[in-house]
Amino acid sequence: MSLQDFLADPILFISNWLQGLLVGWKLPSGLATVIVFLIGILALVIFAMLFDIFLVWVERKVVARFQDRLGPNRIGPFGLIQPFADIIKLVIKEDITPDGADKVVYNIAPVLAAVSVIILWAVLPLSSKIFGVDLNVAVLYLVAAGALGTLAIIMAGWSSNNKYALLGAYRMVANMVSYEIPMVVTLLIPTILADTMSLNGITQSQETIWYVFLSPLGMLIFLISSIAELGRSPFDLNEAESEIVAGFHIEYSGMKFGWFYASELLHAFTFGGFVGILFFGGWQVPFLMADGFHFGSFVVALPGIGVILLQAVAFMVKAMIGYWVIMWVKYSMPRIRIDQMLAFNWKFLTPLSLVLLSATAVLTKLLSGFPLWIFGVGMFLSNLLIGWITIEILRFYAHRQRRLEEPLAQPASVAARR
Amino acid sequence: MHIPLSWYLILAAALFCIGLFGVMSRKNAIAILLGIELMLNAVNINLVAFWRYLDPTKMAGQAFAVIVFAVAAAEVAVGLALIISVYRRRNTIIADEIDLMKW
Amino acid sequence: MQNEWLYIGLFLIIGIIVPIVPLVFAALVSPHKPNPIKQSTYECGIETVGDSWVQFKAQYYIFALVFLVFDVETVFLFPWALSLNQLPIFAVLEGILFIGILVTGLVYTWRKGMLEWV
Amino acid sequence: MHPDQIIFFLCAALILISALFVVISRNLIHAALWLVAALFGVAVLFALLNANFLAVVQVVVYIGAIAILFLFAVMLTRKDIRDRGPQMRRSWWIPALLGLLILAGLVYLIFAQPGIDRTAAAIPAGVDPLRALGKALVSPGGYVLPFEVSSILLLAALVGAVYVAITKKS
Repeated sequence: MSLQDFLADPILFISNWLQGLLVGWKLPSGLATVIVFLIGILALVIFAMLFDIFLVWVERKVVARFQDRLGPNRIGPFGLIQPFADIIKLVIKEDITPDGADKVVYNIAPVLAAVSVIILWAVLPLSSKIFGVDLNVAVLYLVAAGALGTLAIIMAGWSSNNKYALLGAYRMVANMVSYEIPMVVTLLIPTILADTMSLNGITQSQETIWYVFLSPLGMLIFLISSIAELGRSPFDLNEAESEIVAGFHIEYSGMKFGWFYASELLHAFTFGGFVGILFFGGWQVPFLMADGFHFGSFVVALPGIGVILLQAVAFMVKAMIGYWVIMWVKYSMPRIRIDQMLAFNWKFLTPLSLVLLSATAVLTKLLSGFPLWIFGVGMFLSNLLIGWITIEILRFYAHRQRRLEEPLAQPASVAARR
Repeated sequence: MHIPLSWYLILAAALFCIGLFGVMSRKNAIAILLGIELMLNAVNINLVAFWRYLDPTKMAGQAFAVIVFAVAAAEVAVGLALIISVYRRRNTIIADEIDLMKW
Repeated sequence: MQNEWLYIGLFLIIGIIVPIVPLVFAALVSPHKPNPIKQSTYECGIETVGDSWVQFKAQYYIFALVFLVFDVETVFLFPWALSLNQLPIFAVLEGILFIGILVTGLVYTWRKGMLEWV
Repeated sequence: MHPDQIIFFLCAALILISALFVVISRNLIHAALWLVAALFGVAVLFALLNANFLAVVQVVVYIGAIAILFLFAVMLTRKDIRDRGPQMRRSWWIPALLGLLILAGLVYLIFAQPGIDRTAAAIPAGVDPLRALGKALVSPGGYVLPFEVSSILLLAALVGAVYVAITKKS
């Protein structure tokens, strides 16, 4: 119990200190653990919520720039206070429950949507020492949380007693649920490479090489399927404004709508973070070890707290970049049709991800005895090869399709030229 | 570690009996399948409880629980496909009215 | 009971409380003046016709069904992926066989034209 | 009372009450949602039993796939969703009685077994149930045959379900 300990690992130090304090107050140690956990969880959740408010501002500012506007800029510096004004507006807005709605289910749905996102933060390693819990099935845990989110949307769509909402819920299942398959399959790739399902373990094992270099295709498939899982454009068929108005949340107003909106943003950011964790080394900073920077034999020593903070900053930056890419896709792509979306998943992403998984498993086994650089080059080349073959197959079918359509298209174009 | 094995078994038995009641008393075919799900879950509780209490190093209980998941999924897939097929033809999912095979 | 699940359970409880608090607060401060027109089903200003429970395409259901089978099978690959390092190459081939059976199902569905949105 | 026991009782209450609503609720969508609650309770039980993998798989497979398929099927056969008539058979008390009798018999049988009140020993150090499960499922001395057969079962289910769906279309 000294300053040294605090600098080495502040989180552990504070939790030990709190635990000691509570036990000193004659509380049973089990209860003390629970209270320490609760304090930690509250800190994490409140941080996530405040960050969520910040994300509202980021999202509005970024979409404005994409559309050549300024975005919120009136309240506070750069419009930073704008989200708080939004919240006040949402809170004092009348909450309307439509006729014929299934009231209980209708009210549970937005809460469940928010819960399904918040619980993801329980396993999110923000840094090597700052994380909720190092669950040994964390990779599947995030799929399970996604299942709750799907359920929330179906409940919202069903209970609103509205045709558009119901259609949104149906589309949601076709969308979110289909893309879960390539997502789960690409989640298997870091699991195989790291030989663990804990997110902290996956991050730690990327100390030597980030998995994006071993499996760039896996990263791409995961990114695409997580965008679909988030229900963001180009896969936002469940709330397609021009077709079904707002989809599953059409009848929601006030703070209930607010939770759908807030959880969507936090979900997008969290999945940006997962892309960072699974493929871009999470909190790993190049050359940064537990005791400071190592450039070959040249060492810059840092106290533990410095390393932890640097790691946390690295994670947040990576997650933010992932989130930015998701926004970039959202605001530059038009919405795809539902048949295209399903065909893209079932006829392209799913077979490709399964082939990639088989190749990864075989190569990991075959190359496990070799030095790292051979392993890395082999994995990378296999990915390139699979990608190239895929493109060739696509090209072949595209040519064939075009040949089939040409005789029909020719007369019209010839006629037009005359 | 402070829960006797018998508690789990009684819970599973009660869940099984509720599922059985649902299967036998409901008219709607989908509701009957819901009851079957409850019964399968009761089996899984038993399998996992025995795995944990008898010998955690032997994975028989968990392995068979995994297989029960597969069986449940297969049962739901085929069962619901049949129900919906019947619904399309006969416009009913009341189990008693689906009597084509009855003599 | 392991501590990690205790933590997740507590996280779940807090995760449920946190969204409810603003909702309760909003219910206290927001106005509440219902009237039949305000509460009617929103359909872009047009009067609602008929029942809300519209019959939808069975195709949605087919995709959910294919998804169910695939979901179960891919989830089963996780234990295999985790024990890959400790097992002989034979086990890898078993996993590939498993994936192959999965792909067979996909190919069958595809050939039967059930993956088309018609 | 030990905290584990309190958690067990809460969980058991959740499971049994939700299960009861699954079988008696008149609205089928509500029945399916109560099923979700019951399944979630079972997932908590698995976590209580240190079966981490099964706990998450329970949520992923049962809630994420099976319950959603049920909700879908109920929505598809919508004519019966708001069926105001009784959802039970007229002679529902016979199954109820039978269920109670079977429960009584099972409880009697359970307590007739020796050593039934044992508590679980700690999982031996060095045993990781997750990896052990993976090993057991694919090693030839373990459960590789049931594992592969289950995948064939799922293939058969997929083929059968798709086939049923096709004949319906024509």
